[in-house]
Amino acid sequence: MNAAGFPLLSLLTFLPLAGAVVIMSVRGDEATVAANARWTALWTSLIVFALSLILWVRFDPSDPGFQFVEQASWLPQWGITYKMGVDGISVLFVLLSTALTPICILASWEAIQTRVREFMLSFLILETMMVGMFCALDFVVFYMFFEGVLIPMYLIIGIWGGPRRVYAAIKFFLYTLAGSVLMLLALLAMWYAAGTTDIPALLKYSFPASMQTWLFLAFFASFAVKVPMWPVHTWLPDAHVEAPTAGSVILAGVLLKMGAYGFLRFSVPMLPLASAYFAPFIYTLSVVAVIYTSLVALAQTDMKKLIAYSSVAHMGVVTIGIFTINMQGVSGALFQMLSHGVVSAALFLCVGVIYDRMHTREIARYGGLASRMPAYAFTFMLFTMASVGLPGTAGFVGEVLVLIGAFKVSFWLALLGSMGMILGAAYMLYLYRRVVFGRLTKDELKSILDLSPREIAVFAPLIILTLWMGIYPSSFTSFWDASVSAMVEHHQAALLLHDTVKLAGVMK
Amino acid sequence: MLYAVAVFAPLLGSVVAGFFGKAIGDRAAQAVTILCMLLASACGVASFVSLVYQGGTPGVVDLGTWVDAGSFHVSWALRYDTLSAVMVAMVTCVATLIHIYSVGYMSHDNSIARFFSYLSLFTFAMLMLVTADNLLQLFFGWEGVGLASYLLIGFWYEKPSACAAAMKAFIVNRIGDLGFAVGIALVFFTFGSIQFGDIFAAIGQHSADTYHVLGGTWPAFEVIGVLLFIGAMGKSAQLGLHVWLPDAMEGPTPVSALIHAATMVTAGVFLMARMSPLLDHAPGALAFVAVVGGSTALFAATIGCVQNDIKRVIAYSTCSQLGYMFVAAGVGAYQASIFHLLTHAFFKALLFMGAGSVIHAMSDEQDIRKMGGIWKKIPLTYTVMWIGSLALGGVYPFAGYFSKDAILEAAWASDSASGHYGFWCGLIAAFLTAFYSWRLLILTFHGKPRADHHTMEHVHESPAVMTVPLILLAIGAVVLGFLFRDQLLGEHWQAFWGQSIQIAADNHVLHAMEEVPGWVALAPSVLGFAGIALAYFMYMAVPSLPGQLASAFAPVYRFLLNKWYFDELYDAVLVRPLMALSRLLWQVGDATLIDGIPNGMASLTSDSSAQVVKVQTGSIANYAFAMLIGVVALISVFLIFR
Amino acid sequence: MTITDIMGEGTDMLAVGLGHYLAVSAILLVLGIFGIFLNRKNVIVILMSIELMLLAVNLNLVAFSSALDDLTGQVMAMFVLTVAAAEAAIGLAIVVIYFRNRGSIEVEDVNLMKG
Amino acid sequence: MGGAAMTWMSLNWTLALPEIVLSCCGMAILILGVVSRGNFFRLGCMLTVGAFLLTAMLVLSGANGVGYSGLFVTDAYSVFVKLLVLAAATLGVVMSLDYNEHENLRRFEFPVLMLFSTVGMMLMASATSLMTMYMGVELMSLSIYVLAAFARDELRSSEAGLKYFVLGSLASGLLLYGVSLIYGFTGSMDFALLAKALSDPASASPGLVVGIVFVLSGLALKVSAVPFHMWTPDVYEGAPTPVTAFMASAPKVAAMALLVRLMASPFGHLLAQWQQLIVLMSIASMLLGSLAAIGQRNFKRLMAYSSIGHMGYALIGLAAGTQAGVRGVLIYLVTYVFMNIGTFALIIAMRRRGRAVEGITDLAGLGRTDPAMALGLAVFMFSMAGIPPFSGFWGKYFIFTAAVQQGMWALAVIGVLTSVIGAFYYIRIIKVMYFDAPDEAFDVRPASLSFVAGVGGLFTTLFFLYPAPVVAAAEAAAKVLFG
Amino acid sequence: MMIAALAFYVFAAILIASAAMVVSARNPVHSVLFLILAFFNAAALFLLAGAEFLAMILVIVYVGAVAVLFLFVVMMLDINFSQLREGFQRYAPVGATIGVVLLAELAIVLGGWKFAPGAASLRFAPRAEGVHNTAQLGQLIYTHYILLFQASGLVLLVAMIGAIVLTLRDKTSSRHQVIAQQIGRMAGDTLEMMDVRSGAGVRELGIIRPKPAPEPEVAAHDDHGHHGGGH
Repeated sequence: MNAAGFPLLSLLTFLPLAGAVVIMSVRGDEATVAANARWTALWTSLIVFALSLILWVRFDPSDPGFQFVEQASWLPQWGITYKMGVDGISVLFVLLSTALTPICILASWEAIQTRVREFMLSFLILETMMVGMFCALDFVVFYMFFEGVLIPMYLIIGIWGGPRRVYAAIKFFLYTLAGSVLMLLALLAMWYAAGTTDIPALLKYSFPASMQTWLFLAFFASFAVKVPMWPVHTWLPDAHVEAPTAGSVILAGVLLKMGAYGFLRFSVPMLPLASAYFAPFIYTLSVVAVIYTSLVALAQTDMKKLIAYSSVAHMGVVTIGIFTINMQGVSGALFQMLSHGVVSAALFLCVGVIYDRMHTREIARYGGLASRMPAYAFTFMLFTMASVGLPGTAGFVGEVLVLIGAFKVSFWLALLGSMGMILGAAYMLYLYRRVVFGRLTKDELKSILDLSPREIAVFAPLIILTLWMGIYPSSFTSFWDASVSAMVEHHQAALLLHDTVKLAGVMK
Repeated sequence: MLYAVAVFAPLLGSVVAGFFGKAIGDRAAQAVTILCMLLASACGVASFVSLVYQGGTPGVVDLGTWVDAGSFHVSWALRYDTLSAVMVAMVTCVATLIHIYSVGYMSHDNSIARFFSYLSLFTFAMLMLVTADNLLQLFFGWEGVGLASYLLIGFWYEKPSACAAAMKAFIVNRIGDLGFAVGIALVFFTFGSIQFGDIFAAIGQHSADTYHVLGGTWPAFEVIGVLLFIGAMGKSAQLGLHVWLPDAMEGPTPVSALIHAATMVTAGVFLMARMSPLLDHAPGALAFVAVVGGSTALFAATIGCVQNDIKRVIAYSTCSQLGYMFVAAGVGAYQASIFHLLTHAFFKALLFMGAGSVIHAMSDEQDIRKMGGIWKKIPLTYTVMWIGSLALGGVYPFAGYFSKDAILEAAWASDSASGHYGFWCGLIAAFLTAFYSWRLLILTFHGKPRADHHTMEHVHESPAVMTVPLILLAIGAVVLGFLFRDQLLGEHWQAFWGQSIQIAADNHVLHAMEEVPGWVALAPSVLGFAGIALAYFMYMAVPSLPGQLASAFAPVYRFLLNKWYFDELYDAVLVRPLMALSRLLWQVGDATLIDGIPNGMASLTSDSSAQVVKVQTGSIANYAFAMLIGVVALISVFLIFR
Repeated sequence: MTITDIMGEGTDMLAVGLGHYLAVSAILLVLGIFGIFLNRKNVIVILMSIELMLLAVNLNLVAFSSALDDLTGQVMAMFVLTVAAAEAAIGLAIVVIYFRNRGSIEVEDVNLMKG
Repeated sequence: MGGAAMTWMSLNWTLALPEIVLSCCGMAILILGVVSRGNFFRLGCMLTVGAFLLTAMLVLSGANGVGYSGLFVTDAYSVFVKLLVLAAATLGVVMSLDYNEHENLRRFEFPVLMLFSTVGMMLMASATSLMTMYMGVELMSLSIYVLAAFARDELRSSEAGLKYFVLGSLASGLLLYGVSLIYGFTGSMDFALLAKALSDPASASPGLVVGIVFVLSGLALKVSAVPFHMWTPDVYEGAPTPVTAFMASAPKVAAMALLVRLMASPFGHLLAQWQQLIVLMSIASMLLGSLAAIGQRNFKRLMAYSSIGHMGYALIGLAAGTQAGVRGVLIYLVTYVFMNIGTFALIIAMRRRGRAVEGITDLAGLGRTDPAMALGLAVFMFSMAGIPPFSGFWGKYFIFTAAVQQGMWALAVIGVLTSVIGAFYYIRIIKVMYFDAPDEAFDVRPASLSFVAGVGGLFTTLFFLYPAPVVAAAEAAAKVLFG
Repeated sequence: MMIAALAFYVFAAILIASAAMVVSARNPVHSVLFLILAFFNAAALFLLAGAEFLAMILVIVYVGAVAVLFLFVVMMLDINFSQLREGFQRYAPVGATIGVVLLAELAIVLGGWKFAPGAASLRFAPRAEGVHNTAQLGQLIYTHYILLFQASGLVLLVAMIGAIVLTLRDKTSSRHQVIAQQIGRMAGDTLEMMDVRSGAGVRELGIIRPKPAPEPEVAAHDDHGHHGGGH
């Protein structure tokens, strides 16, 4: 059947649901239910993570195609099948999702005290949706998971969020929905044109040029919101700020990647002409995103909001990378996605650590934490530096690859797109300085405690990952090298073909 | 291999001290890091010796793949050639001494392990920088030293000024780094590789390449050169991007010695030397380098003349000396710049650590106006400060004399406008250097004690753990120039440098500098003595003169005292507008305009909802009427559009 | 058989042309509709207006039936009559209970629910 | 076709066996109710459910064909619609069990009227003549008028009945007028003959098309498409909730199915003529459905606007005028019925200290006080908003497919955008349930409601697992109209 | 022919005039009476068109039953008809516009009426020669249209049920005796036996007021309780 010998991807996708069912079936008083929910969720997600490691081991990086493919009849007469599979582009995101989920669950161990069962339930469902989305090889399946994410996330923000959670949750929901419904139309149009919703088949299908433009715009509406690109980014700071820590983590860690993944999976390979046509437009928006949101981040007084804006800036780099459509750019974008998944997630966790203690995210309420919380200061510093893109950390590789990819397109794109290097350093260090450095003068901070063993357990894997990705990134890039180069070649070929046809038309 | 040990031993020390410092205690942490450093310096010197004097073969130590994306391959690899080996030896030696010095200097601090961890981390990063086999790894080290510098400047994180200085250092450096990074991209774009070996091998093929930017077509090498130099400007605190360096003196003094004098700030110079095969084909970029270098040398020297903080004076002097090095690089005399780099590392570290000793003695007082009259109490420090100043001032036979003279000669010999500009700047700067050096010496050690009684009582010589490194450095400051001048710059420079510095066929600077007119060779010394004399006259003979001058030329004095108002300028032109812009973008751009659209749509929707609902009056007649209108409308639509 | 044949055949039945019937019916329909939405008096008049509309329909059906010489229209009209009677019964029943609850059957009073 | 030649068997009367059996059951229940002593309501409901199930079996097992001299047809389409109608009606009756007990509406006529109304709907589903159509519509509507006013001592209920009655009658007047015009133009009321007569679109006279417009208006009221929707919110709000549930589901299905058959089959060749009208109605319905619902406080009223919106979506499929479109409509109706019925079951369950409450704010904190109910409602709301994997998404999916295939981009885009606006009020309910501070808990939910909500919920949730049968059936049904 | 035409015009004119009066009469009773008049005239028009049976039915069913029912209800409800015409004036202009537009459209449409080319062949029940209108209708209804005939029976049944269920009231508005309840009443339900110490007051015993008697259960009937809703 596939490299794992059993339907691994389906198992990864739906095992969390099984955990959810277990959690739902527990009866008893609140404490029992809560404890049970926590442990069940943790174990479920850990098992899923362990299983997902099979992907890591058994994935064949030299094969640019889809692996672990599994297929089941669903709506056979109408060209819709349940089809799962991963290629180099998606496999690591599956792992990212499965890795971040237990971390999130662990991070909310104590932070979430109300309605624990529902929380864990939402998280496991969310995991299902995320994993499923990255594995889906059928457009309809993809869309189901893509949209399905909204449900648990809406609840997570809305129930366990901060004071403006309702606004944030609804904004998040409607923004993303508005984008993705247009994608649904594009999906339908593709289905109609190509007669199938099978992604590998669609990847081979070449859509007429005029249609590509519209399809691209529809996709763009969806993915740009999800990424989020400037100027449709404003849902993100709100959602991040109001979401509980784990929500922010998963939002930054995985959900933002869904948009970029969509670009990579659909827009670029399926609509090569439109991608090439719209690339300058995307560059512009991305560059604006990088500079604009970095500046906005600089002015923030709320930690989470600052990091949220930094996410927008970082994702701007990702979109630049994707639309350079060359090996380095795309590779860099993928890497940046992964690293941002780890680093920004960790940063949100860092905020969560002190938020759990002080229940405020106001930067001004902190200061001088370094003296009371050295381990925390170190952790925060590490991730700050990773976010800034210090070589040796995860953040660097992606940025430099995108820079190189972008340079192939234009000097200015490279230069302006890398402005984040400076501005990022400015806002992150400014944040760090205000929170961690300085003299500890505030009374309420005097008794603040350093990281607990549980929190260390949460951070340790992220620290390791951050350094690992920074020092030996090829262990990650090797996964997608073949896929990306196939994609880039396919793209070039499509453009060439189009030019030839056009030329031939002119000749006639 | 020894070489790799030299590079990674400090990392080991850093990790041990950093993560287990608390567990093993400060003493052990110090011991571990110093042992590691000793090991590193032993290995470093050994590999230098074996390469240069024992006929070892240069090579590359491959450690593994780093980044790999399509044709973009980057490895972790240590380049083993003379340039690297020299630097490794110098860095490990100086760093070891500074580690040892720090044991004394930081003995009263309460996070010693952290400090040593940072120092070792810095050393590691610097070693990675100098041993890099490709631009990206160089960038790794480059940023690594930046990080360590940030951490060390902000070591006393409770001081707001320290935090600000740390941030400033990092961010200003980042501006340069952006240029560097883009330069790397252009190198890759041009050569298809950023491996030094590949680049240098392909110089000939690509020397005619051009690149379109800024509305013009330029030789690619020139663009690369300028971009890389922008990076170097940041790290080496050249004019414009120098603003972080004086502020960086907020860090503990050993940090200033190690990072902001001996090693990190010279990374830019190293980069120029490293890229010499390419830069030598980019005359325009080189001219730019020379001009900026010359300007910085002069500019920083002028400021140094009026500063009152002992470390700041030395910092500006560093800035100025770096300018010299760039002048050398800018005229194609990379060897001279590296030579000055080496000598400078020793005498500047010496000066800083001497200053540290003074500060230590003066109970953490840094203002030279509050010193004076202590030379007898701390004779050893006094002596080494003299040696350092002599070297800095370029007095024969101290190290600085050889290297500075070589630079000025090369600048003159280059026979280019930029070279001559560098020469004249350097010449004036040499005068100023001598002046402020002796101003510092005199104000610090001579005259009447201006510190309060209490402080004066406590003035004492530093412990041996601090003085021994001073002495060792002082020896270096004395003998290095003498020892190495011929090897590095003489006829047989190629025997020494091997392939690590390659110059274009038409670059005859090293040869020409031997044949400059006599006055050129003599002028620096003469001016140096003139400067010393002036300092003596102003601060020793007629101590009231400086005050009178300052009030007579108040604008000039304030201009210099306020460092040419660079900070204020940046604050007004960049920082404030940017902060204002960022608030504007946030409050107006995001919160009002961009969010205004969805929020406006939301309220539009709910408004229209309210309007729509109004139709629903509850009256049957109205409902029926609406239906009828519907029918009529549909019929009309049909009749009209059929 | 052509339409004119039918028409011709129908003319002996139809004293005047089909058009006349249709016109009367249309006027009746419009009057009925007017009665529904212009009348603000009481609901029963609305019911009567509806009867008028149905009458218009029946007139139409009969006229067409006659013109086409086809009985389907008349059959339909019969069903319409039946249903109209049933409607009237139910309508009046509803009006009665409404009156019981509200104490009025003024059209404008029927507006408890709106918005 | 002389009467003399006519034999009993040539009518193919067995085709209408389900209707006949159901009517007989209805009359039997009526008689039993009249003669029984004591309260027959509960038993009557049970018997009605039994009758529905029996009828459903008959529908399933019946043969296909045209009978009653072309007035009546049994085909895949009618079977599909009838089963759906019966399912909705069954659930509707079950829902009323408890509600009527509580609200003192326990009269056996209630299920009987539902039953006869269902007979009317089945007639509509099988109608192949304008006459059958009319009789079906009237049988259905008259019963519902009475049902809407069933809580006769409540002003709201009687007002609902009155409004529905008046506007419904007006609509049937318009419908009839249209029928008369069509008859006048073609000389026939038979769908098949009409189709033949109208096979050349050019021949259609203005009179005919105006007739179609009138008929369309009449049916549009039944499906509450804008601008014939005005009664919907008031009647939904006023009618007893099980009646609201019933008339929000079954009659909508029947009327929509009838509309589709009418438009696609006899007037199929005139697509170009009526397409615009349907498009306009569809857009208006979607817009109004999503906009007007935003400010609502009463849940039933909100559901009214919601159903207007949903019918707007269903009309997209009709507007496409293709087999895929009809398939989409049918699938949409299936998903709509189940989520709608389920929602209403839970609305009925909103009862606090014995009194029914209907305000949206009454749901506050339901997620804590009654997680199961909140979960159910959340599922329905997400489904109605069209969020996958719930069935509502699939309905929209197949609808938009049809529109896209026909290149009706504007319609499709407006459709998806209004669905976003619509999503706002659906998720607002979820917000109230989950994000707001809990209100007093509702009374214990009777099993009957849990059952109905459970059926709706399971269908809505699990539809995605195996949609093939429904889709295939809808495809087959749609094919009838185009095959 | 002339007479027939004349008759048509007369009847039509009266029909329209009385229809107008139905709508506009101040007194609803007058409306009903005008409705009856309209029915009569319509019946006459039916006759002119050759639909004798329908004409008779119209008179019998409509005039005889429906209109009288209207009259009955109008009188029963005793509606005051003082305030009139407010809405009329308010809505008349726009209403008239719409009405005129509709009429104009109908005029356009009906004015140029033509039949479908194949209309003749599509006729389902062409008039048979020599068979009486009523007989032929009967033949049709009991054969081809049996289904609809039965359906119309159901419609009438529904109407009947509806009318009954809505308006029929048991005389239960007053409380009535349920003997079984009276007999089944137990002493313990309403009486509580307590030991009373001598000299103890009511308050001391914890009795503030007597236990409320359980609501007498009223036999199930339709209009008890829950009046007015109060939503």
